[in-house]
Amino acid sequence: MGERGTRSLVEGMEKPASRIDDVPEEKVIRSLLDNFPATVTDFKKLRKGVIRARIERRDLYRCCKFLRDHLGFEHLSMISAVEYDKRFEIVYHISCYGSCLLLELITSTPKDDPSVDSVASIWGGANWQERESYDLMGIKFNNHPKLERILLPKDTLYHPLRKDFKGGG
Amino acid sequence: MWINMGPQHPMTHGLWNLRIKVDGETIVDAEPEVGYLHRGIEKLCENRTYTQIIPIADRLCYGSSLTWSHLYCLTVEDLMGIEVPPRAEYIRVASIEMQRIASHLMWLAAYAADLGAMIGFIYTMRDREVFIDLLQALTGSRITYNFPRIGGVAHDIPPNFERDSLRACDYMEKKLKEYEDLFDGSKVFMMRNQGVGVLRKEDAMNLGVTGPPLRGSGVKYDLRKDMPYSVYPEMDFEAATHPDCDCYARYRVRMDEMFESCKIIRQAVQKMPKGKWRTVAPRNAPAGTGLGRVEDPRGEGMMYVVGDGTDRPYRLKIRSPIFVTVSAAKKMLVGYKVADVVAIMGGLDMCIGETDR
Amino acid sequence: MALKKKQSTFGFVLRPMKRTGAQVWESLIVGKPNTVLYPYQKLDLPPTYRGKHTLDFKRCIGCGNCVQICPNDCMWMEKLEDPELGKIERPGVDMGRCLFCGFCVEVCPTVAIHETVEFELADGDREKIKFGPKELRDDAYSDKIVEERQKRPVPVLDLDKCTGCEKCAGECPEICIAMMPIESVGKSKPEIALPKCTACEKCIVICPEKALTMKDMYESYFEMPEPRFILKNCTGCSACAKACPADAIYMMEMPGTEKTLKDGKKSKPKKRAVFVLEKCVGCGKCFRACKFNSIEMPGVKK
Amino acid sequence: MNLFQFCYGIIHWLVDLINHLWYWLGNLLPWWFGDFFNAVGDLAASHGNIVVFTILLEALVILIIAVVNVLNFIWIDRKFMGRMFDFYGPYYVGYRIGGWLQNIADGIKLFVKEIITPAKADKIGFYLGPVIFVSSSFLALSTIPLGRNFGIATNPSGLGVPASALIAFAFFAIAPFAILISGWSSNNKYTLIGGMRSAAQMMSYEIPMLLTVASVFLLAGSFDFMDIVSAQHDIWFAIPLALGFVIFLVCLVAEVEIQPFDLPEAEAELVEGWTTEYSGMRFGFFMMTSYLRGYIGGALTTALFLGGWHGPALIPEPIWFLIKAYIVFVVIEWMRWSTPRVRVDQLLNIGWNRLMPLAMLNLLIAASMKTMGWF
Repeated sequence: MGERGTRSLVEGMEKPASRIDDVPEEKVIRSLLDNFPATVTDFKKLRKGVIRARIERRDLYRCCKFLRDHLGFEHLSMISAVEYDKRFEIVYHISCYGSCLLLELITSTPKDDPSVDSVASIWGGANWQERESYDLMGIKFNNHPKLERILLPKDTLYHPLRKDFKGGG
Repeated sequence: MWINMGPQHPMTHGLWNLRIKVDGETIVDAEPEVGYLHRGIEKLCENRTYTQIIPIADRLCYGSSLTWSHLYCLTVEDLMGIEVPPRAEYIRVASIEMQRIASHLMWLAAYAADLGAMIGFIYTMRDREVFIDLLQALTGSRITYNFPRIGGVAHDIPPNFERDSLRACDYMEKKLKEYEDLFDGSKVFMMRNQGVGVLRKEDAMNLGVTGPPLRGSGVKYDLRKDMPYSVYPEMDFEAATHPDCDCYARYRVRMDEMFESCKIIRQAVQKMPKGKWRTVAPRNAPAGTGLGRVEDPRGEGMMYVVGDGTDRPYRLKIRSPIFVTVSAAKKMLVGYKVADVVAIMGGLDMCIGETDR
Repeated sequence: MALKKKQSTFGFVLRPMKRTGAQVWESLIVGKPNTVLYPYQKLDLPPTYRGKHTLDFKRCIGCGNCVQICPNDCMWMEKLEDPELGKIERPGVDMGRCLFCGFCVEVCPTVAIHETVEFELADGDREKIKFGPKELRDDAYSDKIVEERQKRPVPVLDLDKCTGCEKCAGECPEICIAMMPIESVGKSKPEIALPKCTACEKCIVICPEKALTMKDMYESYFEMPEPRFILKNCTGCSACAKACPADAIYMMEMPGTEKTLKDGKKSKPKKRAVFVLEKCVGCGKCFRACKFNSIEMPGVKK
Repeated sequence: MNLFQFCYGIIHWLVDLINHLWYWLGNLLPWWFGDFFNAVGDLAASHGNIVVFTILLEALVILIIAVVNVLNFIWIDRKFMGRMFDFYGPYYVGYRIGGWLQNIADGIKLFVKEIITPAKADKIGFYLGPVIFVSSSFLALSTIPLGRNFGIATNPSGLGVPASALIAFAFFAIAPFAILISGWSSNNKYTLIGGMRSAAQMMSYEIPMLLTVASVFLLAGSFDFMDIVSAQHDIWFAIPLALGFVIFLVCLVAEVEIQPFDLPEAEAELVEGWTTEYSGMRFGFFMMTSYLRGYIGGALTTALFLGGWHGPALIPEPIWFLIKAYIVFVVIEWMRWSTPRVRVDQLLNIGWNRLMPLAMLNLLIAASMKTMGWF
């Protein structure tokens, strides 16, 4: 590869595809509220660049698609499932390349029906993380390409991170 | 023909299994399997006090244990709302960058040995020893340091630490040039690396790949720059990127990162202010959530802690960079030869301790 | 940092061979190899290195904080008879399980436990690397090393001598001594806010009963759990005072609780425990010793 | 007096001694038995029998030379590699002679280890693989002379066997067969891939190698090592055939399977290649033989290109030969520890697309030199 080709690629790399390079947190909040007025609630700016929002689970898939396509949140950092007394919370940490913005999107499911829509078709990186949440916490992800146990053996009967599972240690 | 590369195989560097389907010597399908080293650290942490988790967080990754205990301390400090003394921040940054160099050198050792150059293994391990010795003098241990504490670091720096680390940086920069002789100068190495394991930019971004593999695909995304923590905003360095998207690009990014780390160590050691290095951490955390996010040598490390007012965390979730990166293995592997598996998977710097947790 | 090096055909093997040849020159002819012939030559370890533990019997008060903070449950308390010290309780370490994290050293309120640079602990038998307190004992070790944790002098109260005269509270220039009444005893005791204290020793000079003495205490980086006393459950059995390793619990009589016996005499008054929290090391022994749920300690297992 | 005559003399003397005893014993016996006894003695002392015994003695000599050289090679390899890798190498076992005894200690360890045969392996093939590998390599050594009077395959007149170089290369080329057998019969995917790679590699590198050797034959005008070496009395063939020398070295590295061409036993991807399932002394044989083949390679290079035993007469001829072979080996080892290994398609690419045309060119150069009458 010649010198010129390298430089042009580097220059292309300076400006990533993200469209919210210098958009403050409030703008994200506003556009989310405009598009999902009924389901998105409970906004909070935790610290600089970190926003928290809650969303009802029926709108999760559409909201994630909107976030990726229109707001440029192209990187799904982490999916974590937390068990509370009467509900499961699934926390999505979504960020975008090239800007200091992290969105903490929380959706909750009741205990008797722990299932949400899978976002694996939006972010390919969500595939294994959802499998892990299914494995350890027992959350079912609808339309997941291959929802199997990943860390534990295939014939395990329990979901060990739930609070009713008592292990040693 | 399906071939199981692992769980016991020289290529794997740990306990995992890569199932590849080959047609002759060409790979047509690949399927990584992890979970052989699952220790249940997230469940374990729910039964330990906040202090007791620090050595457990060290055990997440044998290659760069200091990053993980630092990440854990950052997370809990976010939950508890503690301010860390500036001297502690500088000590942390210096030690983390040393750990980054040591980790990258260990990667280079394993990578060179995978490609068949034993010479690379020996030289990098020898030079890694310089930084391990520095960290040993600083922390008191060689692999699992248990050095960061909630609200500071465990010790002050030992005498002559500044002089030693500046010397180590000079030595390292000299040695890195020699590695370029050994690897970049060797046509065999270039033949094995260039154009192998191409992961295009869009794929890398979509699959959640972070760290050197992502920067090797031409995306300038380094959390030290993009979402600065600790005292990184005051440091003068650059995030290394390379536009080639192949194994050579990943190698190059890591080599450049070692140069940058030397720069950061110099600045951190020279700018280090006087003062306290540790504050008393409260025993009980408030109810709420804390979030930590660092640039691990292997990618984006992240922890999410939920406190419930007691002295034990209610839930601790760990995002391991390799766990996400290895799920992109199929994208990189298909179409290459069996011998390229070692180059491609070795180029990811697998660490199963943090992948399986 | 794009690479601009040309790849010549001779670079196939010659450039790496040049490098390795230079290394042979360095390690064979000019100098020596980099390695150490291990069993005969050894590397110097830094003094901060964490290896096998030693225990100073005279400093140790047997509080068991080390056992509690150990993440791996590899320590235990052992009851011993010592000719000098009498009946004592001292910790032992199972090196087969030890993480060498050094928390036991950090948490020790009297810095009685240290980690030496000795690391050659391997043995074919698991029982042989379980070190009891007698094998760990090295009373002279702490004099040999430079201690990292700093001492600071603080006034320490002996509640038996204290009469509650409030002179110390009036004398203190930092106003860090406050007189707190002790419930249903009818006395009050001085409580010293240690973070504010500057060790001016004025309270010690003024104290008529010599109840306050200066004592060097080590700074602690850990916030320890504090016992909470519930008066209504206390029976005055003084089990907690016997259990306390730091002598922070005093049994005081409560006037007005004497019962009249059948023969007309009055019995001894009921006692209650009084805590001097400045001395407390947070070990939870009183909490475990109390059979009547009169002491609460959040976060400590019974 | 050459080696054959020397051995012949020893055997002749021994046979004479034993025959005297034998006839004396025969005289004590009754005549009908004594005649038979003497007839047996005459038969045993016949010329053909003595030659057979001589050859056996020579085989013993070659075995001893080979084993001592292999031990030396492993020791040189480990010490040289150690200094290159910035450590001492073998040190404690026999530390007065630089750790030389370490190899013997390792050999004893391998002897004592259990030999495991996989349950589903083809037992005969699994057993035959190392046997063929070792024996063919020893046979290749048998025709290479160490000096003018120190050759094994020589006839009583002191001349070499007419086609000794061809025989050496023929035996040298049996190895892929053994490797393929052992890789296939182990019934393991890695060993199978290793064996197949080995077969492909050796076959594709055999041709350029033999083409360069053909150029040497052309210049020397003979297939005999004796003649080839004496043809180099004035100038080593490495100088006019510099191109061929380089090609020969590269092909040799591929044939002996050391880095950067050690694909059949590529440690990282194919656990240990075709030796994965072997254990104990069977693996020891493989390892010893690979060093033995290194020695053969050095000897072949010396004999064909580096003027054999020619050198100042201060040092005896066989020592000159060994010194040159050792230097070739050390250079190969130096290259070995400095480079990564290439990929299998790149290896075949180098073999067929680069080395083949170059070897043809080299042959052309040799032919033109011969036509010009320079040799």
